Amino acid sequence: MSQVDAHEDSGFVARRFVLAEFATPEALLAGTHKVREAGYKNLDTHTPMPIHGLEAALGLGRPKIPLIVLCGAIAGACIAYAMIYFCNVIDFPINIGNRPMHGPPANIPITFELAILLAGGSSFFGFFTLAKLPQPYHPVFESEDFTRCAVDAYFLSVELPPEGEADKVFAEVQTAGALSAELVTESER
Amino acid sequence: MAAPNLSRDPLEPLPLLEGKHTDKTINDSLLEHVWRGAGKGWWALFACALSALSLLGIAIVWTLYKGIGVWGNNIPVGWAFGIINFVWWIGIGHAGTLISAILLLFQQKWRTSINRFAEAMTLFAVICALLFPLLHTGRPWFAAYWLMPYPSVQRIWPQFKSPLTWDVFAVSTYFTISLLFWYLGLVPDLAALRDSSKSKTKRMIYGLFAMGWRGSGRHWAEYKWAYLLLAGLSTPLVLSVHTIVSFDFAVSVLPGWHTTIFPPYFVAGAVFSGFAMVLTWMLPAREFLGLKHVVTLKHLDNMAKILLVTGMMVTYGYVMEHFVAWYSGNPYEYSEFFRVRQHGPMAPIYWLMMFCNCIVPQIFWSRRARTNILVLWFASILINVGMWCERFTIVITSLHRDFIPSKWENYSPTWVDVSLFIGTIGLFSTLFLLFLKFVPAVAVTEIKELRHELDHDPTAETAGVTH
Amino acid sequence: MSPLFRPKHNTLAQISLFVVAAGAVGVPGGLMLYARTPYARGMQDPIEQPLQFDHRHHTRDEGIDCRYCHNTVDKSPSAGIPPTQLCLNCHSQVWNKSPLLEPVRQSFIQNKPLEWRRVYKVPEFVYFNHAIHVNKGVGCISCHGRVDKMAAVEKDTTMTMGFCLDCHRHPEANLRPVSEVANMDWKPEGDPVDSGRLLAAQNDVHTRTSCTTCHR
Amino acid sequence: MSCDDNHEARANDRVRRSLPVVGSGGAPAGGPPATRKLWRSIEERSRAVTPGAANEFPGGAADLEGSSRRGFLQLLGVSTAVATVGAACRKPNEKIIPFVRRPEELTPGNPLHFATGYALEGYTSGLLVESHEGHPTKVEGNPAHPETLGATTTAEQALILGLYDDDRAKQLRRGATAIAWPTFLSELKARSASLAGNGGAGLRFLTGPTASPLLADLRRRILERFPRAKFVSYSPVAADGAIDGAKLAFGRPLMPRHHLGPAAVILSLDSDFLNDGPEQTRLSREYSARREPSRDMNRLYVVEPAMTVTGAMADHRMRLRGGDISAFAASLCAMLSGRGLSALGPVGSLGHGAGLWDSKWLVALAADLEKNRGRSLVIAGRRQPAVVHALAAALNSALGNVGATVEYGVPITTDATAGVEALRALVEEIAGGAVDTLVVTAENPAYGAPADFKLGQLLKRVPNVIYHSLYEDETAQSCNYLVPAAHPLESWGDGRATDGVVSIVQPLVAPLWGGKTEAEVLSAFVGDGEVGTHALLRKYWSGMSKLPGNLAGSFDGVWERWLADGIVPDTGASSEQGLAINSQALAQAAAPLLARQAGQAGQAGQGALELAFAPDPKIFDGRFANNAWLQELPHPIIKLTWDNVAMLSQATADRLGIETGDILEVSSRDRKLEAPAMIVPGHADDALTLPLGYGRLHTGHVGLAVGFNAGELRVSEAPWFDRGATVTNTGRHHRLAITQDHWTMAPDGREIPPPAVEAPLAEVLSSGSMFNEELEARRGAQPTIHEPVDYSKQQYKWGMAIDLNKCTGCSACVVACQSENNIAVVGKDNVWRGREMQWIRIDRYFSGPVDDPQMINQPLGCVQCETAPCEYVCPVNATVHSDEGLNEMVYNRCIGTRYCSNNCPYKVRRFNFLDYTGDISPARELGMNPDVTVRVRGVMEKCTYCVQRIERKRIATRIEGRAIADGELETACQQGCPTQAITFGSLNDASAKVTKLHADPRRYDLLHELGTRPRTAYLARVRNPNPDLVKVD
Repeated sequence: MSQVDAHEDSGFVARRFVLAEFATPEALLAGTHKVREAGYKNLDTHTPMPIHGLEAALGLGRPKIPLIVLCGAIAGACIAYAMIYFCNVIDFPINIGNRPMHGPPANIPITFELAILLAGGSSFFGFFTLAKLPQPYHPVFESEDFTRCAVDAYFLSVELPPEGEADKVFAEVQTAGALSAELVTESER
Repeated sequence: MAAPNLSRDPLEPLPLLEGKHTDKTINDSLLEHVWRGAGKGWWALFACALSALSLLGIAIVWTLYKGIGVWGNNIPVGWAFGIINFVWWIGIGHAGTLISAILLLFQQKWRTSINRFAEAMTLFAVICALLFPLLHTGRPWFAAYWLMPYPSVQRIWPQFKSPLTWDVFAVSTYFTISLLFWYLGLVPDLAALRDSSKSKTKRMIYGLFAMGWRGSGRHWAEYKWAYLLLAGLSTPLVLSVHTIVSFDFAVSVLPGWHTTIFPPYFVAGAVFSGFAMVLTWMLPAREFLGLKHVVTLKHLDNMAKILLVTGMMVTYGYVMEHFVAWYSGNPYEYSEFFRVRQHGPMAPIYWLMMFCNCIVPQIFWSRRARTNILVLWFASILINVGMWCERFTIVITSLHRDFIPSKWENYSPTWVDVSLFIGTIGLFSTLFLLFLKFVPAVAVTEIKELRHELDHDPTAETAGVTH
Repeated sequence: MSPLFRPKHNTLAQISLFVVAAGAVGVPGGLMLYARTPYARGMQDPIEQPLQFDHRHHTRDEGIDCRYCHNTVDKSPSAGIPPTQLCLNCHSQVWNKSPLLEPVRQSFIQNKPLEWRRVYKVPEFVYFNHAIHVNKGVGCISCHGRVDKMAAVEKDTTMTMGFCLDCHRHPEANLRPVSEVANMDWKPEGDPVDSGRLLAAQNDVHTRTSCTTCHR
Repeated sequence: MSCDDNHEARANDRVRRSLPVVGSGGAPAGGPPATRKLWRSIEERSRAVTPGAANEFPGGAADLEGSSRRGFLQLLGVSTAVATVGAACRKPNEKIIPFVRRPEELTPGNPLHFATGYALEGYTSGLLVESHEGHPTKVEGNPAHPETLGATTTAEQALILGLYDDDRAKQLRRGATAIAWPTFLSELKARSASLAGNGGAGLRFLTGPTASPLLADLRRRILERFPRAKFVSYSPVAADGAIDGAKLAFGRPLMPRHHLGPAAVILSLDSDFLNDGPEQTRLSREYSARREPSRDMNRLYVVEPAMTVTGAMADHRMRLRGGDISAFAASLCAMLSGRGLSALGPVGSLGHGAGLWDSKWLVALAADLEKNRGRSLVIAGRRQPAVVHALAAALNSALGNVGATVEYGVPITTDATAGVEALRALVEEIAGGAVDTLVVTAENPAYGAPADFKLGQLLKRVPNVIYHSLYEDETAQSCNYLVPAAHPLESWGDGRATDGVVSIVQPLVAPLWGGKTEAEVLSAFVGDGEVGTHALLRKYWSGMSKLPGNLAGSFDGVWERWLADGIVPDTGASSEQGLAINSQALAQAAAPLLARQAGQAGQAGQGALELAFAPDPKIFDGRFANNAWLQELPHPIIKLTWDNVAMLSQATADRLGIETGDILEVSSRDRKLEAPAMIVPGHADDALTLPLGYGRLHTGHVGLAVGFNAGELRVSEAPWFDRGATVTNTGRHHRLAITQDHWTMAPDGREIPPPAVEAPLAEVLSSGSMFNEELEARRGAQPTIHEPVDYSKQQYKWGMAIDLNKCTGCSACVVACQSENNIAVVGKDNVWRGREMQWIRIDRYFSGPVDDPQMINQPLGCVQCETAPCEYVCPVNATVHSDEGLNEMVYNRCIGTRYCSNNCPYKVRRFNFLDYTGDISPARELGMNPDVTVRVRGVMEKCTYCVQRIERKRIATRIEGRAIADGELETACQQGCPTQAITFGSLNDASAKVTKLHADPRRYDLLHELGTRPRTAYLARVRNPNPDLVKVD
């Protein structure tokens, strides 16, 4: 805890997490439910693969990505068509082998492609923005065991409130079926 | 190689995953080939690939220095190897997207073992393809930016009625989306690599690319959607891209090009050649990277079936082309299909195409053929050849004999043409070997997921077979 | 074993992301802006001539018409650079001892032309024709600016295709009576566009924007 | 200001070179300076020369001009910085170089036109040359000249390239040592002094045939000083037969002049009168003028060994070996005298050789000729021996054609003949060592003379050979003095056309490399070497007792008018009246000649071949071998470039097991030659046609070692046709750069509407005929979902009409276009690959049996489709439509995807696959048309109806406040066309010729079924077969 005090002097409040490991995805799922019912907020899980039902267990709302992507698609289509129309009809209309200045069929491909491009882009970048990635450092990385999180370990992390008691949480996760648990503390730099 | 499936009752469905596994075993077995130092074989292949790549470099420099005239093109054959290779590579790319996207939407479990592989292939194929549209222009240094709609001081814009302008948007979109899709899928595996790396530098590097992925449940929730939607977008994209490529020809007035059947027929051809190319690379990779337990005979069997189906679509395309040429009563069309292609100077290519694309796939009616590695491998190569010949027939044979006989010319490629083709194969191989060296050839995370599903859903196996 | 990265790396990551994004947008944008700057167009940059010829003096003080020296402007694509002979029409009488004019006299005696430095240049694939513009009432000033106020002549307009197109699409504002083309001080009565319309009718002006109007 | 430089130096962006000054060359101080004169339009000429008009060139103008010419030196003697394209260079780091004194008539940026002339084979045609700031850029025919009538031949069009040819001889030399002109003169003075001692016994002059009064006068003066000197004219392709023939027929040497105007029936005996000889331009015009489909349309019979331009136009063509044509002529005489043409007398009983041809044909021909007495013409070719010309003369006079379709006059060339016989004497003298000094001004005799003369070696035996030549050619190798010749466009001079009309030849530019004229060389022998041609010329003409055209006013005024008009009035030669055939004498003389021919014909039985030598339609006798435009010009019949071939018939080829491209070993009179073979439809069997002029060992880099030298088999006793040759197939193959490999319109048997339409007169005239219905379906609007753009509101709606009935395929338009539009030359390999650049392609199709086909030409440039397929596929708007419906090609916007070309159904677009213009010499750049962008590598190009001419004319007329009148604006191809097959104008002008032609019943659109709405319309060709010969099957 001395470390922590040192930080308090500099006005920096280190976030603290209890990192509990479970044996299997199913155990994790059950455990998460328990701990949440016990009234803990700021829960998160760390698994090597997506696990069906965790969204519910963590009490997450509807995902936002689909809406973002829809907006991206619509924007793409509008931009594309507007651009073509402006260039070939408004700004510099040219007689191209007797074809009409505004030929909708000829505009479909680009409109479509740009819609896809922006939709895809918003899906990709939308995700990273929502996930606040890249984020090379996160307190959970302080744990030694956490190096298995992307391999074969199933963690539940509980963020402690500033004055929260770590021990109570340890007890809680124990009863929830965790194999082991440890306290990780954010470091300042 | 054929040993395992002979020992097994042929009617028993093939498993998606050979043997019992834990996350750990999967993880280690699939990352093993990354950690294992590059063997002699790899270096040998890499050397060949690099030499071919340098050939590409020479050919490109020479083309830019002397001009497009160092190619065999002429009037009337304004497009030749450049466009053939472009269409061929783009087509090859499509299988990747198809496998990873469409099969994902159809929830084909057998997809997971091969999609990463296929996506990478898409990416590299598109890179090869991208070289040509730029190189084949007379003045690439202008083409590079005059094709972009930007407000220039000349106040002049691209001409949006031209299929080439559509191409610019289609192909660049295709490349971008494929790249994003591939990378998004790769992130969790990069984390896995980071966490199972032995050396600090490796962990640093992989960690950098993993962008601090920590498998957070909140992330997974959005991630699944982001990935699914990218897949959902890629599906129409892949169809549209080859449709637009086919417009380059279909929109023109040239007999042999001016055909409404081109879009579906090009897409089918693309998938056909793409799957063939996946097989051509997958079979050796599977052998030498120890992936047999995840890329099982079941996968090969399914892919062979797809080859059979798409092969017959392509054949149907050929039949319809000829039928319409005859039925329309257009003398130029008729002559193109029934005289020039079959008896003209380029006829051998035409007949080779017919053999490779229509006859060869028929062997896949037999399950023995479908599960025999060598047969599969040679067939896949023949199909790649056949599809290249198809593009040759479409581009060159149509061009060299059109309306007015006084300007009919023959075509013969130069060393630069050949070098460019070989060179792109070199580029493709180089990238591929690097890919195999530095990232898992199989989507580790998804295999783990698959394993869990299989463990908890005994019907999954059969579900995997049917499609 | 401590974590791979420290908290500072988060900020670092964000900054680098921002830089990449900014570059992707900024570089092309910057280039497009640069192409429109007077500097890139070589404007506002008086060009020193081998001979101290002062347009201000000749046109404003002496009131010499532009067409006295540039005397093919109304019958040829090129405005014409005056032959030395023409300079001496006057300068054999006036200032015929001035050391400033030594190069001119030498040129005539030794039959060596004066080598002027070019101020305006259109690319070799652009076919500009002075005669038709002058004969349809486009004033010198429209492209060359207030030459009568330039000690050393400088490029006054961008000379981009956009510049030409603007006028070819809407010439009114640049039209004047044919008699006034060389007049640096002429101002239209009332709204230039309205009077321009009248003049367009008078001078039978038909601007064209077909490519071959300038590119052949 | 921007434009001074653009217009003066656009074409020569990279470097500007100094042009020497016209008149300054060789003009001594105080000597009269050379003054050229602008060409004046017809109406201007009709104005009498008044003192007022003379003020156009005020007193002292001469001096001012003389000095101002020097102005060019300064104007161009400056190198400018490399002009980088566009705004790449922020500040143009360039100089502008004004004149010190600007010439009166010159407005920088506006071209000038000068009338001049060009002498080929001694006959001078009238030209009109366009000049930009002192460099000539384009040659046109002089409309005021009776022989050219405003049109040109390919050779005349190509003069520009020859002028700027960097390979020309540039250094006056003695042996290998370069010497100056004055030195040369002084050495010559000494030599001629010693020669004068014995009256010039050892002095000989070998000149080309010439009709120049000045040269004739110089010859007179030389012979006065050297009474025992001799002049010999020689040309390897001399047309002696005509004159000797007239001698046989009329007893004295006379030269025929032909008039096709009144001719309803024309028989050509191996005469390619539409594409060969000094009358070709006029005859082409006269011939085509009577091809309008009507009752009095003329009918052309051609008897010839190999297909020629004239043969291709024939209504009835018979292929016959050259040596058998005399027999044919004799049989025709017999046939006609049998039909009561008593005037032929004993000549009518010479006939034999029956069995060589279809007698039905001969009967029909005879009947047709006989029906058209006084309205027919028999015309014999330059290759035919005297006896054939004599029989032709006999036939013409018996048919009463003399005076109507043909007239005979005293030869206007100084020497009546210039053939082998003339040369033989000289050769013997040289061999006998009688010649001490030989002055050679003839065209490369060492190459052109018969092989058995071995002139090349012989010349080495002559102590002094002074050779005056444009190139360091074969002859130059064995001469100790080489005097670089001034190019015709650099020379002062005079000459006469076939009708005797005199043209003053004025230079467009002073000799680029200090060349000298023939007159200057000759004048050196009478001590006038320093005077200069211009002075000599003025002296000669002003010295004439009575000026032609007995004009009022000073000689200066008259002189200027001659220069301005390009012709000297009232100098036409009169024709002989009351000529009568001495039938008896002719018959006696002809009989043995015919017998000899028949004897030779006998040999043919043993499978021996007849060698037929022919002047090449492109490079003639080889004098144009270094002209890349002509080398790359597709041969009018076989479409071959950069080569010559041994042509033979399919049957003969099959018999000998030969295919096109095989290299043959041809042996004749124990001489051997290797030549690639080509099968040519319509070639006579058992005959081999060998074009002359190729296989050059010494010339510029362009013509060097192109093709084989047929001259190696050519011997003095048989200069044109030689029997008894044998060939063996070496089995080796030669790569031929042919631009059109296929013969027919549907090589793969496709059933398509024929691209080039033709029909017999009868069908054309009957309104309801199938032919007319077919054409009806090939014009007019096609159904479309797009409302066609309405161009009728525009001031102009440019359109073109090409009359296939008039096009002879002579290819003058192709070269004219190449010159006008700065079209690049790509070289043999690129042509072989199919990358030739000429914007106009003359499509040639054969129909009927391969051994005896008919041929049709179809010139095809961009047809300016209104719904152009090329435009909508261009991704960058580089090819778009103008407000007047032109299909514009914007070179500087093109990125070179070549998509437009792929999608062009006519395949008339050309692409700069390589940097074709990068390596052209700075001199050549001066000849570029400054009004047309020089295309760079990687850019598409094509015909734009000479839009630069349209815009210049538009601006000129808009300044004058009027519209462009019909006919006032001509495209380059139209202007060059000798038969006026091409018409251009505005389709919005109802009275315009082109509008009328678009409404012609013969009009049809090429590939009309594609709905491209082309602006170029074609008029179907009409044949006028003899009803008796029309096969009924």
